[in-house]
Amino acid sequence: MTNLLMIFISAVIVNNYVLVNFLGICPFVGVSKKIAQSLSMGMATTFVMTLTAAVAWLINRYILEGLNLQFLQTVSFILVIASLVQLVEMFIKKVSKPLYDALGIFLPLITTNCAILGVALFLVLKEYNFIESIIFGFGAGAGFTLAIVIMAGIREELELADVPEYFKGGSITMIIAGCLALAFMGFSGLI
Amino acid sequence: MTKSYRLILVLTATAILSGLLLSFLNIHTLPLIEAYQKQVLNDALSGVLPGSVKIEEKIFDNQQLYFGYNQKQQLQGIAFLAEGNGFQSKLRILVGMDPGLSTITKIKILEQKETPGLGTKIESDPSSKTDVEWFPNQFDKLNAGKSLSYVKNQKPDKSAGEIMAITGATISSKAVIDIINAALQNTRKILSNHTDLSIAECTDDAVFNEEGFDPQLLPRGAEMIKTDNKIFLLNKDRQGAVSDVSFIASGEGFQSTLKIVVCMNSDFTRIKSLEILEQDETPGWGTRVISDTTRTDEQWFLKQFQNLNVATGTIRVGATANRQDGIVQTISGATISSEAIINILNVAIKEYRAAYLNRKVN
Amino acid sequence: MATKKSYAGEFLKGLWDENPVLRMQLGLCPTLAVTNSAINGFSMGLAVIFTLVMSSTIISLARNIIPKEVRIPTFIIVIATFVTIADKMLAAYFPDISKALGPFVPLIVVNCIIMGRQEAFASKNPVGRAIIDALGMSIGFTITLTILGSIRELLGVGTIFAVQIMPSSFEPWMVMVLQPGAFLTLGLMIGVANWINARRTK
Amino acid sequence: MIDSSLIYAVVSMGGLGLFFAILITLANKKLHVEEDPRIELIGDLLPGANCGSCGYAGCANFAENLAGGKSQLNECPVCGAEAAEKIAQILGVEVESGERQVAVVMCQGGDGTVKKKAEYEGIQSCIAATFVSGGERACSYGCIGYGDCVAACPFDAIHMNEKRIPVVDREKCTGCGKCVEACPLNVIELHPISHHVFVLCRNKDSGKNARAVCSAACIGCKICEKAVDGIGFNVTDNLAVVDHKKYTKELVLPTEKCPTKCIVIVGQADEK
Repeated sequence: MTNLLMIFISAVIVNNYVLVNFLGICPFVGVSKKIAQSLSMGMATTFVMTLTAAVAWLINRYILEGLNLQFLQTVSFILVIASLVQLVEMFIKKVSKPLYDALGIFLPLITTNCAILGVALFLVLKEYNFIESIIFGFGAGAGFTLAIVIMAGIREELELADVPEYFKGGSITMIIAGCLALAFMGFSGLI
Repeated sequence: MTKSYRLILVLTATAILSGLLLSFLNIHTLPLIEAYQKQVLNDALSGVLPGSVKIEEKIFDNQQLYFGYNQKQQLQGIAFLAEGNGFQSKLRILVGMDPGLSTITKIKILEQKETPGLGTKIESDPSSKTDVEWFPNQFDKLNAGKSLSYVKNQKPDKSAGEIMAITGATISSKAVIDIINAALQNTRKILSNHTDLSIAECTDDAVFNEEGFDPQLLPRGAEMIKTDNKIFLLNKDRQGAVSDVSFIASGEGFQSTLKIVVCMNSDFTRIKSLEILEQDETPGWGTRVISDTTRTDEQWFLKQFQNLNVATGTIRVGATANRQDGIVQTISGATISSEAIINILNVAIKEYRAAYLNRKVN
Repeated sequence: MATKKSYAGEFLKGLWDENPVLRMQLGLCPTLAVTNSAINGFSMGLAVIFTLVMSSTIISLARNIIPKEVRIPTFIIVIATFVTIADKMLAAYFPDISKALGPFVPLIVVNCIIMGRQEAFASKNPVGRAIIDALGMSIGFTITLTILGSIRELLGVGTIFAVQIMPSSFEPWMVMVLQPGAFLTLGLMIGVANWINARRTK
Repeated sequence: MIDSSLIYAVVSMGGLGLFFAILITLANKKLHVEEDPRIELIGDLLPGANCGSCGYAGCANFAENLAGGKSQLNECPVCGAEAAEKIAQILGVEVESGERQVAVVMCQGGDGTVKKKAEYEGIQSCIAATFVSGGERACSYGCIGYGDCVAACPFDAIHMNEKRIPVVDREKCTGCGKCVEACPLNVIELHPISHHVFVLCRNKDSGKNARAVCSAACIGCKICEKAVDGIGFNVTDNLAVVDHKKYTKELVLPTEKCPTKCIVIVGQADEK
């Protein structure tokens, strides 16, 4: 139990996906203009990450390790992630329009989010078991959500600030992310 | 409908082609990658086990141990991998030690991703003008009799197993020490559980001949002394301390004279290993003392003596063997040969112990 | 295409006007993660050049065969295949670089530059243009990464490509080679690029 | 060993590919949802990298917003000029049918015209000033004057004049509505480009109070209403508003008759 908690805290804070591991930066910069939107993005990412963690673990255990095909890791993971996300998106779109508007629209954006493949590759690297993998996937998603919502909060306030013209947009976002990363460095060594 | 077929066909074909291509690639690159990894490990091993020309890898309880031998097949050192968490990354450290596991020969940090510029100094410190590898080099010839520890702002005492922590990276420094301490403890445990390993510490029987020892074949670091007309071969560790003492015990067996090389620890309380140099016992029966073909482990009889506690003074015979109490089992069908060996040992150990412990130390 | 650009124009746009990192802000993850030294940035750039050019070629050739519905899975398999090739080749022939880049080589798969160029360009243009475009984009990426890596290495360690530049009295700014340094430097670089661009157009 | 790994690789990759291809094909048939066909057309032209730089949830979502007229093409930093042109064409068909809209600043109360109630030295932004009792200008309906609309304009079509009142360049303005959103007091409105006559004031206070704070305020005197016989000008809540449906060029312009000169002709009659 403590082990699972450790994995979770490590994924959320200590090894925060965005600010420490530099994964999922593109949506972090892109979809962090409004808190509500970034929260939806974070939730959709968390969903896909958890799903990916489960599926990637199964594939790795029963296909790749079983048949000694570790070299197909990247290809098979990404194939499954891309297809699965596409299917889930189609499904949500058909079944529930409100849910699609809230979460579904973010799904295609997530396929090419390196944080997702990162989860799959990291859980193999760290040799987690099935439960640990799912907790890790969920924690990584939660960490992503945390980072992107903090960023969106800052950027909403930033609307009022007098930012030099050329530094508006991506530039100032990066600089703020640098400050956030500096803060998150304080967590390193916690676990 | 044709469109659906095309859809399925394209995706499947792409996947198959990809699998095929990557398989070929894998077949081509895998040996290269493995060779490189082996190369890295070998380089590190010869770094931490200087003087070894042959390194054997053995796995015990999932722990890999590396035994380094010189040209004469004598054990020069033992290396093991120490793994654990550093400040923010996993550390893998290869630790080379003397055969007695009392002194660290050298360490090599194989893997670390600590804070650049601070924690990375455990591997190399580019800011140092004199020695960029001052931190790992501190472990050279470090006494590991006690647990390692670190000091700050004062000169570390090598003989007490102290090293200087890195300023600004105390946690990384401490992690290195903790990881090595834990792995060392584990390795010692493994070696004492697998007593067949400790045979390696003792001098190989190739050194012994009819007269006793052949001075030409003495291993490095070994010393031959003669006191009270008894010849001893002393193996020393790198600190010069005697790590084991070997001598030849001889006496009458069932129908022949037995010569046994006995290797003991330096205070004569424990037998490290036995080698039968000469015997001519009843074939099939008495010869079971060296090779019992009725058992899967043909050497079981002699192995009982490895790590046998003889502090009480005598080896006794019992129904069940017990190393701690100095009890061994005899071989059924070769009871007399077995008991002869035990008697020879009891007499020899007593004599040699007295001679050795009362020797004049110059 | 409304107006066909010359091949040179197709190539040059990747270097500045549509520079993936500075202007379009794509492919930021590897940009930030591996640029703690100039050589790492440069090597990552080379891996991206290889992957992008190869996958653009294949996808441009196969652009009329791939049905729209499965285009993302198909593209991504092609990309992943080449990334794995690059990864294994690095591990086999340049193990030191492979070690430094760590798990970020497989992550080139999801580098949005590559997927983006496939969707936006290679799947709609003939092979020649696709290759030129891929070359321009990935070289632009490589140059940016190398510059970013050099700045961080210079300020963080005092060297560029492991050659000592700063005087020995220089106290390295440790933070530059850490995560915050990556964000800060890239943020400032984007700002400066905006400024240069604004001056050029004026 | 080598052979078997080759076969396993091909079989497992092929199997995965086949499995998902069939699923996607099925899903494509069963789960198809009808959409505005332009969304797909635009989606094809967008980069499709789903990078999120536009601030929308991926290219498809951005295309949907574009088609719905909720967003602007220039929000996508990745989109090349060529693709942009094409998308503009697709969207353009729709826009042409309506009339081009341009922004109009409904206030003339610049420095010297409107009274100052205080010195304001806070953040130079209208929205910030609204939190600090509305900046330094005494009129609580009119322009605050810190140019949030100028900053918001993606087309460089709006600028501050010397009296710190924004002026719209009707040539450049695309009617995107960014400035309308940016203005905390809704001083800017979108109007068809053919509309030229406006009452440039939003002050609903009584004539006396309005005149007390601004010399260019509408005082609700109804002179304009009388001048055109009530066709085209309506005064409600002490504020005159042009009714563009009824107002035609043939009618006499009451601009000259307005005591505070707040009825203004904006732009040229031959504009398109």
